[in-house]
Amino acid sequence: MSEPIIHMDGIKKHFGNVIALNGVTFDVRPGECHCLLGDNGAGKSTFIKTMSGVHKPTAGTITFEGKPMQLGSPRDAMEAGIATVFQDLAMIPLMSVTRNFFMGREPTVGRGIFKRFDLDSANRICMEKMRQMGINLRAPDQAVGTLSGGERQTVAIARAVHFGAKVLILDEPTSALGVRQTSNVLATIARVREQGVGVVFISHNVRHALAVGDRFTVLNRGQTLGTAKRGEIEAAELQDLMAGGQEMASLEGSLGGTV
Amino acid sequence: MSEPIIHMDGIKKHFGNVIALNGVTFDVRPGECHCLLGDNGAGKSTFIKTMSGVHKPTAGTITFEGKPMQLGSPRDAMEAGIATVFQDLAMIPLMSVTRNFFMGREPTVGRGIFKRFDLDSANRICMEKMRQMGINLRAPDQAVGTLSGGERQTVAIARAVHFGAKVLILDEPTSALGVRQTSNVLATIARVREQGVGVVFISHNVRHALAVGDRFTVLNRGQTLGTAKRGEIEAAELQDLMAGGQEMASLEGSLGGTV
Amino acid sequence: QNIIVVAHGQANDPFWSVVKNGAALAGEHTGATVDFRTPEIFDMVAMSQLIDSAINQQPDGIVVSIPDADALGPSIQRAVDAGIPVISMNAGADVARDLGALLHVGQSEFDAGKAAGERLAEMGGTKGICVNQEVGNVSLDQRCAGFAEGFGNPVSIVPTANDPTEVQSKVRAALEADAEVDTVLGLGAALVGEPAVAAVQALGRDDVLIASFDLSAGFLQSVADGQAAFAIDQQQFLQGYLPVSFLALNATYGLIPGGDVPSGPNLIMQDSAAQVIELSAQGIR
Amino acid sequence: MAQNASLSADERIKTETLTTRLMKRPELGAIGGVILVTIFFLITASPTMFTLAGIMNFLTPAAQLGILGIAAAMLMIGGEFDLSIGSMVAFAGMIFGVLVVNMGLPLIFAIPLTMAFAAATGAVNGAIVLRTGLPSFIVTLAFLFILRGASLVGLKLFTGGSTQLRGVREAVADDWLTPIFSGDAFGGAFRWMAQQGWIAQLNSGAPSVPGIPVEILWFVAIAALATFVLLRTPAGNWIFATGGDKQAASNSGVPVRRVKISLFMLTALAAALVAVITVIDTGSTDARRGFMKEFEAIIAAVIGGCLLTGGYGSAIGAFFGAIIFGMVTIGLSYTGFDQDWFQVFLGAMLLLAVVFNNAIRKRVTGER
Amino acid sequence: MAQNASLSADERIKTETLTTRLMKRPELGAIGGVILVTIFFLITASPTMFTLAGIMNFLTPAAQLGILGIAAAMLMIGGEFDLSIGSMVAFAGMIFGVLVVNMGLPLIFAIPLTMAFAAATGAVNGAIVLRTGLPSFIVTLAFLFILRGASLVGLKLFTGGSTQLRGVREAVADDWLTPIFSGDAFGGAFRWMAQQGWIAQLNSGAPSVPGIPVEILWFVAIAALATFVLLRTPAGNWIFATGGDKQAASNSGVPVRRVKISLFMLTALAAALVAVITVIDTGSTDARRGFMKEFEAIIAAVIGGCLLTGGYGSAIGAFFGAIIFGMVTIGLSYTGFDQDWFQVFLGAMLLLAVVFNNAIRKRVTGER
Ligand SMILES: Nc1ncnc2c1ncn2[C@@H]1O[C@H](COP(=O)(O)OP(=O)(O)OP(=O)(O)O)[C@@H](O)[C@H]1O
Ligand SMILES: Nc1ncnc2c1ncn2[C@@H]1O[C@H](COP(=O)(O)OP(=O)(O)OP(=O)(O)O)[C@@H](O)[C@H]1O
Ligand SMILES: [Mg+2]
Ligand SMILES: [Mg+2]
Repeated sequence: MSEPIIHMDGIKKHFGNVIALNGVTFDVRPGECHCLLGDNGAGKSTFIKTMSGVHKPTAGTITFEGKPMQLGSPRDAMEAGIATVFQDLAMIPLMSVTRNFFMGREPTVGRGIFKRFDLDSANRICMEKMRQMGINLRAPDQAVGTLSGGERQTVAIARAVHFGAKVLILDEPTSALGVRQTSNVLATIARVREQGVGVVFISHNVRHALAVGDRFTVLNRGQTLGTAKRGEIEAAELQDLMAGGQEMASLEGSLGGTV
Repeated sequence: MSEPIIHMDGIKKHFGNVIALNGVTFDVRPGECHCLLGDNGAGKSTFIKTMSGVHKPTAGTITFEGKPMQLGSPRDAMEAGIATVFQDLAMIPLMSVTRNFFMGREPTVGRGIFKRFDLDSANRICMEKMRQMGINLRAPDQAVGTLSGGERQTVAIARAVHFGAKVLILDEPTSALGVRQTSNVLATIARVREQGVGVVFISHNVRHALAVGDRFTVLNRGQTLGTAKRGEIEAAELQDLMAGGQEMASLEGSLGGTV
Repeated sequence: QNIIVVAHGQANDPFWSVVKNGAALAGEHTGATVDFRTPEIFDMVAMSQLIDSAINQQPDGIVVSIPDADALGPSIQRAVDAGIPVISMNAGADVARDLGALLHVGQSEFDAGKAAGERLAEMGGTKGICVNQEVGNVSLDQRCAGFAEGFGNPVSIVPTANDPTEVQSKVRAALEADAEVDTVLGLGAALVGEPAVAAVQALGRDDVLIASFDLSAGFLQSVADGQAAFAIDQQQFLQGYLPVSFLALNATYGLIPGGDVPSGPNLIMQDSAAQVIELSAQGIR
Repeated sequence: MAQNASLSADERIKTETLTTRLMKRPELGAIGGVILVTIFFLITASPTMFTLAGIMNFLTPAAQLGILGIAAAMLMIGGEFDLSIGSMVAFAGMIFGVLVVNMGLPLIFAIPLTMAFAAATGAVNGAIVLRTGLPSFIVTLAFLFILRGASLVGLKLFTGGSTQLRGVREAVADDWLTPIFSGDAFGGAFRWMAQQGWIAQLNSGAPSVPGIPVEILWFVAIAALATFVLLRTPAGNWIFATGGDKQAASNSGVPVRRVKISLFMLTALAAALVAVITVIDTGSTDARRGFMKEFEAIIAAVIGGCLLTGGYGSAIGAFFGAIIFGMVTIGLSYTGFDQDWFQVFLGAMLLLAVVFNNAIRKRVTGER
Repeated sequence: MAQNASLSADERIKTETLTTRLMKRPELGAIGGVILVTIFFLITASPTMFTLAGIMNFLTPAAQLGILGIAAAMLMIGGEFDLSIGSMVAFAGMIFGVLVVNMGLPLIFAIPLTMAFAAATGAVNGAIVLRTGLPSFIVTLAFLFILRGASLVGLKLFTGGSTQLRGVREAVADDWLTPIFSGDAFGGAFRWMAQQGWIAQLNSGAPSVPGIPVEILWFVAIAALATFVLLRTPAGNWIFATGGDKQAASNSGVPVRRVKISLFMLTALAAALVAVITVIDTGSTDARRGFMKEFEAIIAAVIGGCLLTGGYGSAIGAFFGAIIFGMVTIGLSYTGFDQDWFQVFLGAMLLLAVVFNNAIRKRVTGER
């Protein structure tokens, strides 16, 4: 099997007196989709934030393509080739869809002091990408704050995918999406994986995870419970692990085993 | 069948030149769970916001327990007995979990000028309710802004349920929840429905909707596509309606029919 | 010896910086240490608190200006009760004795304004404006009031901010809006007098009389060149120098003059302006 | 609190020391600055600064500023600004002076009338902000100018042309309410202490400190009350919520409009109280009173840790913020530094105090 | 834009008129206020206000304020304040004066040196804000005091005791750069127009308007440039993003720190430019230059629609905001109103202009 693109070893993260991560080891290989699963508050988002340069880990090492790496800021991570869809989406509500889409990586026309933000083509690309994801926007200059929850999430996903990367991190990307948009996103994951991108996919939906995942790592209370390969593990078993081993409410039966 | 608690008739809502709702009719009866389904951007959140007093409808009438009603503010709706979990949760990030939980309806001790916010019992109740939903908080004075996505959503749900109501509106309440928390929320819906509360439940997950819904109304592009009773409609058919009738990405097969 | 001066104008006000220079020089000459303190803005409450803080330090003498006797009276009396000799300067000639001050060095702002008004009327002014860069500062308001009385003709007040460009525009506006205005009195030479001259020059009018309180080198130059009528000098250097020297002498030998010392007013006209430009540029006049 | 015991069982939290817990509270954030400034002046200033008289001397302006600062802090926590409080000090002072001197009303009528005027203006401020949806910054700025101008016009009208109204002290000298709003409290106790030789005496035999200036008592009482309201009452919760996110608060059932209007009335009332206290104390009022106090009040609140964006801060913070500001402004006159350097020092000290606060808090709480 | 055609096919949007589309732009929000104020003065003021000379007269202070206001607006959009720009005008003026008068440097060296000083101070401001995480309000407030004090000390040092440094006009009279920073542009054209009788002449035969004051040209150029940067460049996008949500912007790869530091440098540079222009124009500088300009700049930005919380606003808005402010302050001198009422009018006019702006925009865009 190929070498991991990024390898995180023994990552700890403390916020004041709160211990959010207590030694997590994780890696992603090119062309695989590695699912990060776990209960609410397990530390998944915190973990991928250390991976994308938002948080500095309290302890632990990050190795990127075989070399140790220090991520000073999300921009560093981006430049190294790590694209992330954060759970809170990292959008500016007052700004337009296009401006959010290209935030930090604006296309330009002209040269020298006449170099300017190429809004026309940016608008076009943005509308197009959104349509591909199954969202027909009214106008590219609508403020993101007035979009619906799912529309907003789609902007964030389309943005991360559009710019390409070696590692694509998706933190619960389908949580607010409709059925059509969800299947588009899952199809997109499958597509980029084919292109050799390593995907980190966080979800609470076992079915989504099983549909695209190659490996599954489960976090619980800031620690790794273990990693399984595709085919080695059953849906029910995985679901049990994700619930942190605690018993579930009685309704479960009527839900047919998988929530 | 019993009279509807709340009946919304021909609701339209325009934002400037954007037409978000274009004539939606909807009602909730006591003791039923009425699911509101639809594609991203269909207008579900906008609709329930007019129902809970956040938006004034551009046109249309609201009848509450047989009497026409004008909702001036969310507080009016609350006092009438409408409790809502908004998609954006309506939480203040800088404030503690307990303070958010009781925001607007603080328990007090003492009397006259010595009447004060009963923080001790508020903390106790809050921790207890969160535990019931499957979340073990570290401390009730943690700022909501530092909670994980699912923890935060659970606070909003627990709050709405705790204060009781005649109508409980839940806008994608399970989107960020883990499997255990989801089954708790669905069980909670079933429980309050038993108590005669009318529940409006918005979800993109057909399985969740079918698990607890009694009736299903589908919105598309600001208009009602129709209402179906439980048992009258198949999962696949419902899913098709929710996608707005548009074709889905090819991955569908591997997802086993329901996303 | 330690002498504390508490004044109501700020250290960066050109007028008061001259007072401060005077006090500092007196300190050098007599060997006393001089602390010069002012509130950051015209504020009687803050000033009374500064006097209190001076009293707490038990100096050998306090020099105060008294623009509001009611507000500062109790603090000054407390100083007197505490046995600290007090001399007032600049403002407060009428109340200094009653409050227990030994004497007063200065001129009445009202009288100075009146003298200027009388002189401008004599020179042929018929309708005037008084350009006030700090409306509500009682000493400045008194200058305008005195001017109105001495001038005898209609006077209106033009309130402005502390900004030369704005003053220039406003003076110009006032002159254009009412062509009968032929007299401009500024309450500060650098802040108002100079921009007023510039405004009149830009309008191309040579029939406008311009006078200003206090001195600045630029304004004196205009007086010397005949573009402005005169500057009103109250020799505020003396208001800083004399009280400090008096208090130092008082502390050493128990000497004190028997009466108030009038430091002005002193109108500087075209003939004498050139001589004081250099001193003004050094912060002495 | 009750649940601490059960919590320490959670392996996901480290135990923290009492100091850490205390320093985390925004109320106590500004204490570090007070300590730093005190040490600075202990070293550089004349020792008379920290005699009883000296302390009263710098606490008096701090108290007057602090009353405004605490109100401004509450309003800022609620998400708005009031730039008109400085002008309100002048305006309310003018109203009060006229009521007392020109109309000869006793304080029992004059003070409530002044307060009513102020509260009404505050309510108008608030109503305009809510009705138009404009930022309060610009609305109250308009009132900054309007009230300041109205004070000038009013004073000229009632004094026949002067911008200074005098004679308040004589007018209220015999009023039984005067001691509550002016002068020094506990005079008897202080005279007795002076006779015992516990505190210094003047030549006249009177104690060097005639008592505790009443504004200091008001200041402490208001700080305590405001802290109680903010932290221990539903209203306090509403204020934080309103400032934190207006929309979310309103969606959760907080009566946002009522909260905001009340806060605007509160700042106006605080300004009127300061006006009454200072006008009786000085016996006069003029058109410049309270000039720039709106900014100093905001400065005190911000030094004390309030966020300009609303939703975060404390009354105790503003309390210490005002003390820091008062100590620095008056304190420099106890040092030998040249007045020309005053502003440089003021700026540097403020910056130092705030940076120090911050550094301490971060270090203690382990934020990064 | 290109996609409008395809969009009108969507049944979920109503068609909107051109006016609606224009009024929606924040850039044009403040135009309503300018019109209102103009109408007010057309009715009440002496007709000389709207002669060519009169317009130049109120545009000159508006332009000086506007240069600061546009910079302040950009910084506010980026989520920060700079309260030190007023003091920076005095400080940079002092540096410039000393370089030109005391050191006799030609403008080609003196101006870049002054700018470099200012930019460095701005960078320090920004670095402290970023390093400590303190609100910029408090950090730049400290610099407000520090720079103001430093100007006083510096002036006294270099003039030997005076607070005014003069002789700048003489020192730069023959410099080839002077016409770019001072005086009136297009003098020839105006003289020619006066000869043709198109514009009024003075008694001396010179045109009543000798040209367009260069600050007005600077003002217009800066407004155009700032608008271009904000709306049409990546940097503009970064500024909006940084002010809208620092965390989200940084997570999306915007170099937040670099943006903020640059903006602090920009405001300092704007202040230095105003300092150079006014110092050459008046021929002198003093310790009170730029007093309160930081607030007026913020006022202009807010009138122009900037949000104090950042992330929203426009340079054109600040442009019109400065014009409104300039017209109102100067315009009242053209009216017959008793000038005691000045501040009342100023406040009322500001409020009216902003309310009017807002009402128009809401009405046109159909917001509720
Ligand atoms: N800045 C912070 N300060 C204090 N505690 C924090 C902070 N950020 C996160 N936490 C805590 O760390 C824990 C892990 O949070 P995280 O967001 O990583 O969970 P998650 O696994 O993403 O959960 P979810 O599935 O609900 O999104 C949570 O209990 C949260 O309360
Ligand atoms: N304030 C607003 N201004 C302009 N358009 C708005 C506003 N609020 C909502 N919209 C638009 O109205 C449409 C309906 O939005 P709504 O939030 O109701 O969708 P939704 O059905 O809840 O979608 P989702 O499932 O993604 O949450 C969206 O296309 C959105 O862009
Ligand atoms: Mg998460
Ligand atoms: Mg929604």
